Amino acid sequence: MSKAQPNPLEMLAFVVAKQIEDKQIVYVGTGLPMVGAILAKKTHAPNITLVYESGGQDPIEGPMPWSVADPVTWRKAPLTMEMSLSFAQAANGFVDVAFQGAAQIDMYGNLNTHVIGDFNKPKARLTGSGGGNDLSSLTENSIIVGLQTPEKFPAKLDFMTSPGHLTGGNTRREAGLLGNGPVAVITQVGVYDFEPESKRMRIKSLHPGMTVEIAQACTGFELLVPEDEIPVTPIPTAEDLRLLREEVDPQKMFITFPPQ
Amino acid sequence: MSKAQPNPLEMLAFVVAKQIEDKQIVYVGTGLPMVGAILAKKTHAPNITLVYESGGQDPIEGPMPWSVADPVTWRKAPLTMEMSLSFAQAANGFVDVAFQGAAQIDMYGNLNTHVIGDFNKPKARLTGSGGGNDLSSLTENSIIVGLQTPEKFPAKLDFMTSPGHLTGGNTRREAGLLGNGPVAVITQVGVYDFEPESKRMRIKSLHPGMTVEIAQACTGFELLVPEDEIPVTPIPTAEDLRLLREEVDPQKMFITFPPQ
Amino acid sequence: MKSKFEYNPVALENLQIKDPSILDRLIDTESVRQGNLKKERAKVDKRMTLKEAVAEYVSDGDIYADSGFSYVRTPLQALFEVMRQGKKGLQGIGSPNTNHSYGIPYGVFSYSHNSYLGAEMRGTDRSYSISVQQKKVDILSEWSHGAMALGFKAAQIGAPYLASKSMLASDMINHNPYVKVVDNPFKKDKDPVCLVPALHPDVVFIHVQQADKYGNARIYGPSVNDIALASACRKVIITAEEIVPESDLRNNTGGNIIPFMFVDAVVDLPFGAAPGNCPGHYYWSREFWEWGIRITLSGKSDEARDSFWNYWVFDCKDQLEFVEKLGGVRWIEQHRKLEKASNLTYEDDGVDFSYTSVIPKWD
Amino acid sequence: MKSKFEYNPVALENLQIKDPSILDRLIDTESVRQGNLKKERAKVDKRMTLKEAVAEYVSDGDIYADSGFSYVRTPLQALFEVMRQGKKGLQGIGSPNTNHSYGIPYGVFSYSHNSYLGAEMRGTDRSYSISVQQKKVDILSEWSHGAMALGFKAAQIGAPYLASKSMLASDMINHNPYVKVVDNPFKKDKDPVCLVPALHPDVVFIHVQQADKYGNARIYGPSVNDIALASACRKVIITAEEIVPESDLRNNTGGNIIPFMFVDAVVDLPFGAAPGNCPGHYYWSREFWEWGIRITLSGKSDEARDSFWNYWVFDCKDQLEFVEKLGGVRWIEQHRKLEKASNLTYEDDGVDFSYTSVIPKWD
Repeated sequence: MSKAQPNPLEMLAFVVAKQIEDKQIVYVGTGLPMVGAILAKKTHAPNITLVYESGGQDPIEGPMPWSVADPVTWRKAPLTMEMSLSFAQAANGFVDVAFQGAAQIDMYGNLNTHVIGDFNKPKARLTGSGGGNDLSSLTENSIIVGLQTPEKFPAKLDFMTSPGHLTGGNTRREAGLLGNGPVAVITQVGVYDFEPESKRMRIKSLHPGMTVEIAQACTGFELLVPEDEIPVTPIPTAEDLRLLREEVDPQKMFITFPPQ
Repeated sequence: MSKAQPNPLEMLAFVVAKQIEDKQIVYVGTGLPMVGAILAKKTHAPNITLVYESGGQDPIEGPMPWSVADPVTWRKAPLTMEMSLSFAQAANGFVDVAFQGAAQIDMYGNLNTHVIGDFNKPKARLTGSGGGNDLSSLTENSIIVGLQTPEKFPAKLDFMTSPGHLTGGNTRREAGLLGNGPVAVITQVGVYDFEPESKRMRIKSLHPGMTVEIAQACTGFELLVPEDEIPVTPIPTAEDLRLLREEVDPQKMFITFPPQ
Repeated sequence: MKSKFEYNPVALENLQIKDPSILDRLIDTESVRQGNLKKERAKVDKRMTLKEAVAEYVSDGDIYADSGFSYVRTPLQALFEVMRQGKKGLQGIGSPNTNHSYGIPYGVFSYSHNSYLGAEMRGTDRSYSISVQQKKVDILSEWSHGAMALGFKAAQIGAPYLASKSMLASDMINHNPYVKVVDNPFKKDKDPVCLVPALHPDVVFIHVQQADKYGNARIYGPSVNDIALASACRKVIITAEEIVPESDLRNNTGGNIIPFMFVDAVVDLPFGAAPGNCPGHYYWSREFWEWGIRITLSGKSDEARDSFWNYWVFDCKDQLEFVEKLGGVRWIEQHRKLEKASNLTYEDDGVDFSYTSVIPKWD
Repeated sequence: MKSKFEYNPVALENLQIKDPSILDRLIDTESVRQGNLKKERAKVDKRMTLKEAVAEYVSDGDIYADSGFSYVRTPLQALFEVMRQGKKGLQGIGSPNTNHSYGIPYGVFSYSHNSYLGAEMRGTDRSYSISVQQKKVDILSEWSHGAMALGFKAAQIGAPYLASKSMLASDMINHNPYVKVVDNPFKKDKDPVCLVPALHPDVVFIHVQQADKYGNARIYGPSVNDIALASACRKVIITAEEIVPESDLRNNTGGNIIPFMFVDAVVDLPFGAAPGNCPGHYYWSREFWEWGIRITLSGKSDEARDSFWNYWVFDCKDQLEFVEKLGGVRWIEQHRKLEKASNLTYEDDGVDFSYTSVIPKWD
C-alpha cells in the first residue's frame, strides 16, 4: 500500500470521519463533511445514516455533488422530506450531529456566514444563513470544520449568523436554543473542544508537526490550552487514504490541495 | 316521466343542490349535502369541484359512502391532502361553500354538536366538533342543513361547537373568525337566510304547503319574517327526481323517508 | 401534583380536572426530543408480533392516538389486541377518535381528548354517551379536527406552537385547557387567534400498505394525520399489510412518507385494518359494521355488547381468525373486488355492493 | 406610507428601511385569501406560452419566489424569460434564493429577502456582494432556510404564524423586521421562541415533471418548499416538462402534490429547468455552470458577464434555442444518461461524468 501522507484537506476529511460514531444520524452538506461521513461509513461506522438539506434520507452514495439537492443526496432514498421537515428532523431529535463551515468562528463557536465588515457597507457580502443557523440552533451536536487563520477565527464576529455557545456559560440554553451546540472544531491545525464551564474553545489535539504556538498564531482570540499533554491527532492509514482517493472522492472534487 | 312528489329528504337534497352555483368549490360531508352536491353537478352546476375531509380533491362520483374517508370521497382523485391541509384549503380561500348539520341551531346560526343538557351531566353526549367548527370558522360561506323542530332550533344552545354569527352584528368578525359565516339554513319547512344587520335567522322561502305559522311552530326562537311576500321554494322536476333516485343515490341510502 | 405548563383555569374547572399534571405529557415537547435522541439509530430488523408490540409499547395510562380515519386504514386489529391484553386507563386522542369508545366499557380507555366520536351518517355513539354520563370516561380536552390536526402538524414541523383561526369564540375554548386565545402580535388591528401547542401522544399504531423491516413505510390513499403522527408520537408502531424489501421502497418512492428512524416496531399484519377498509387491498366489511354499530353503539344491551366483543375480540386469537369469522377466503375475494370497484376503477364493472349475511347477529 | 403590520423597529433601522409599507405584502394573509377566493374555480385549460405567462403574471415590483433548490428542478427558463421581458424592481425570496442574483445588474431584482445566495461548494457570489456594496439591491430581511421554510409552511397550513427555535439570539433577529422573539406562553419556565408569520410571495413559477392542462401537478424528487409555495403564493404558474392527460394523474397518484385550483397558468415547457437538473429527465449541465459561475459570479468583468447573459438569455428566443446552444440532441442524450447514472440507478454502469467542451467561453 501507498505510504503517501495526507494533504491538509484529506487530513480534515479523515478527522471529520473520526468524529462520527457508528449508528449516528448525520446531517451533512456537500464538501469535506460529506467526504468524511462517507469515509466513516466505509470504515468504522457502517451503520450511520446520512441525511441532507434536500430532505434525502439514507441515499446510496454516488459521485460527489456540487449542491445539497443534487441527485446524489437523495439517490435511491426511500423518501425525501420537504425542507421544513428536514430541519424539523433536527428539532425533533432525529439528528445526532451536523457539520458546519463559516467565514468567521469566534471563541464560543458562534459563526458568521453573512458579511465581512459592516452590514450596510460590507467589505464582502457572503451567502447568508442557508441552513446553517437552523442546524446550529436545533441539532443535538454540531461540529465546525474549516481552515484556521486569525481572520477566520476573530475575537469578534462581524455578524452572528449561527449560534454556538453565545457568550458562554448557560447563555445558549437561556436563549431558548436546543441541543448542546458545537462540540468540536476541526481545522488544518488541530481539533478543538469547548471547556465545559466557560464554553470557550480549547485545544483537544494537534495534527502532526503543529504546536500550541502555531495554533495560537492562527487564531484571533486566546485559545484555552489543557493542563495535560496535548495528544497528536491520529492520521489516516494508507487504507484510509486509498478509500478517500479511490472510492469516496475519486474525482478529487474536495480533496485536491490547494483547492481548485 | 314520473309525476311523483319528492319526499322531505329528496326535497332537502334538491334545495341543497339549488344553493350551489356552477364553478364553486364545495366542501361536502356524507349524507344529504353529498347527494345534493352530486345532483347539482349533474344538472345546473357541471363545473363544481367537490372536496372532502378525507382530503380528496375532485373525485369521480361513486356509490354513497358511510364515511367522509370512504374510497368514494377520493376515488381516482388526482390528489388527496392531509387533514390539516384539507382545512387549510378552507382557511386559504379555496372553498366557496361548506355544508353543516347539527343537533341544535340557534337564531344566529351557531351550532351545537357536543351535548344535550349540562356538559358534565349530559342528557346525551354527542359527537363533538369533528370538522364542523373548522368549516364554520374558516369557510367563506356555510349552509346549514337539517330537520327543523323547536328542540333542534332552541333559543339557547346547550353548547356552542361551531360559530355562526355569534350574537349578531359584527361579533363574528370581531372574534377573529374568517368568511361570511352561515348564509342559509335548509330544512324540511323552508329556506332561511340571515338579516344583514342583526344577523338573525329570517324566512327566505317556504316549501309547498308550509306557512309562517308552521315554520314558527317548528322553531324555539322568533323567526324574522320579510315584509314582502314569501316565495314558495321551487320543487324538483320529474327529471331531478329521476336523477336523485336512479343515478345519485340509487341505493337510497340517504333519500329514503323516514330514514332507515 | 405540580403541572409543568400553563393551563386555562376556566377549562380545568369546566372539565372538573383536579390534577392537571395528567395533561402535561401531551405537550411536553422537550421530553419527546430527549426520547427521540435515545431511539435506535441503526437500520435494524424491527419486526415483532402484534402481541409483542402491544405488550412492549403500550403502557397503562398512555396517550393512545387513533390513526387512519374511522374505518379507513385504521389499525383496528392493533386496537383489538390492546383490548385483549387488558391495557387500562389509556387517554384516547385522534381526529377522529371514533374507535376508542369500544374499549371504554372494559376500562381500556378512561380519558378522552375529544375531537369526534360517532358513526357519521349512522349517528351518535350512544354507548359513548352512556359512558360519559356514568363517568366511565373523563373528557380532558375538546378539539375541532382542524385544531387537533394542526397540533400534530406543529409537532411534526418542530414548531412549539402555532396560531389558528379555528375554535375561536366557541365553547370548546373553555373546555380545552391547552389552547389560548391571544391577539395576533403581527397586526396593528385587533385580530384574535387561537394558539395550539405541538401535540405528542405517547403511542400510535399506523397501518400501512407496505413497509420494510426497518420501518420505512408507504401509504396509499388518504394519509389523514398519519404523517404528522409518525413524527409527533413518542412510540410509533407500523402494522403493515405487506413487508417488502427495502429496495422496493428505494425503487418506488411514491407514497413513501415515514422514515425508519421514527419507527420503534414493525408488525407484519395482513388484514390489520379489517373489518375496515385498506385502500388497494380490501373494502370495509359492511355487514360487520351494520351489526357492530347496531349492537355496540346503541347502548341498548350490555350483554349483547359483551357477547359481540367476546366473539370478535376477546375470544379471537388474531386477525386471521377474525377474517375467518368474517367469511374467510370468500370474504377476501369479495372485498378485493369491492375495493377495486369503489376506488381503483370507475367504470361500471357490474360489481354488486350488497352482501350475503354470514356473521352471527345479536338481536 | 403607513404600514399595516408591526415591524421590529431595530431591524428597520439596521436595514435602513425608510418606508416599511414595502414589507406589508409578504405577510398580508387576508389579501391572499381574498385573491384566492376570486381565482378561476372551474377546471379550464390554463395552458399558455411562457412569454404570455410572464407578461400576464409577473408585475414590476412583485415578490418573486424561487423554487426547486439551486440548480435542481428550478424554473430557470422562466427566470430567463422574466429577465428578457425586462421586469423591474422585483423582491427576491426563496430558500435558497441563489438565482436571483443574475437579474440584479439589470434591475430585474432590486430587493432581497435573503436566506442564501451563493454557489455552495463553489463559493460566494461576488457579483451579489458587489451589488450589495453598490446598493443595487436592498436587503429587506435576513432568514435562515428553516425559518423561511416554516413561514411558507405556515401559509400552507392556514396558520397566521408559528413559533420556531431557529434564529434565536442571532444577529438575523435584528435584521429581519418580520420575526418576533417572545416567551412561550404554554410553559411555566422561561422559554424564548421566535415567531414567524405566514409568508406570501406574489408570484412563483414551479417546474414540475408532469402536469395536466388544469394545473394538477406531480413532482418527482425533492419537493423542497414547493408544495408550501404553491399554496402560499398569490400567483402560481406551473412550467411542466410534460403535459399529461388528467387521467394520468388520476391513475398514478404518487408525487401528485399541487391541486389545479391553486394554479393560474400552465406552461408546456420541456427543458424548463435547463441548464439545471430535472430529476427523471436530464442532469444539470456541468459545463454551463462551471463557466457560468466563473463569469457571472466572479464579479471580475461586467463585459464578460453581459456577453454571457446576452448569449444565453437576452439573445436567446426560448428554452429550445438554449438547449441547441448547450449542444442540442447530443446534450440531451448525454444528460439523460447522466441523470440515470446519478439517480435512477446505483450500479456502476460505466457512465462517464466528464464532459466535452462545446460552449463558448469568455475568458
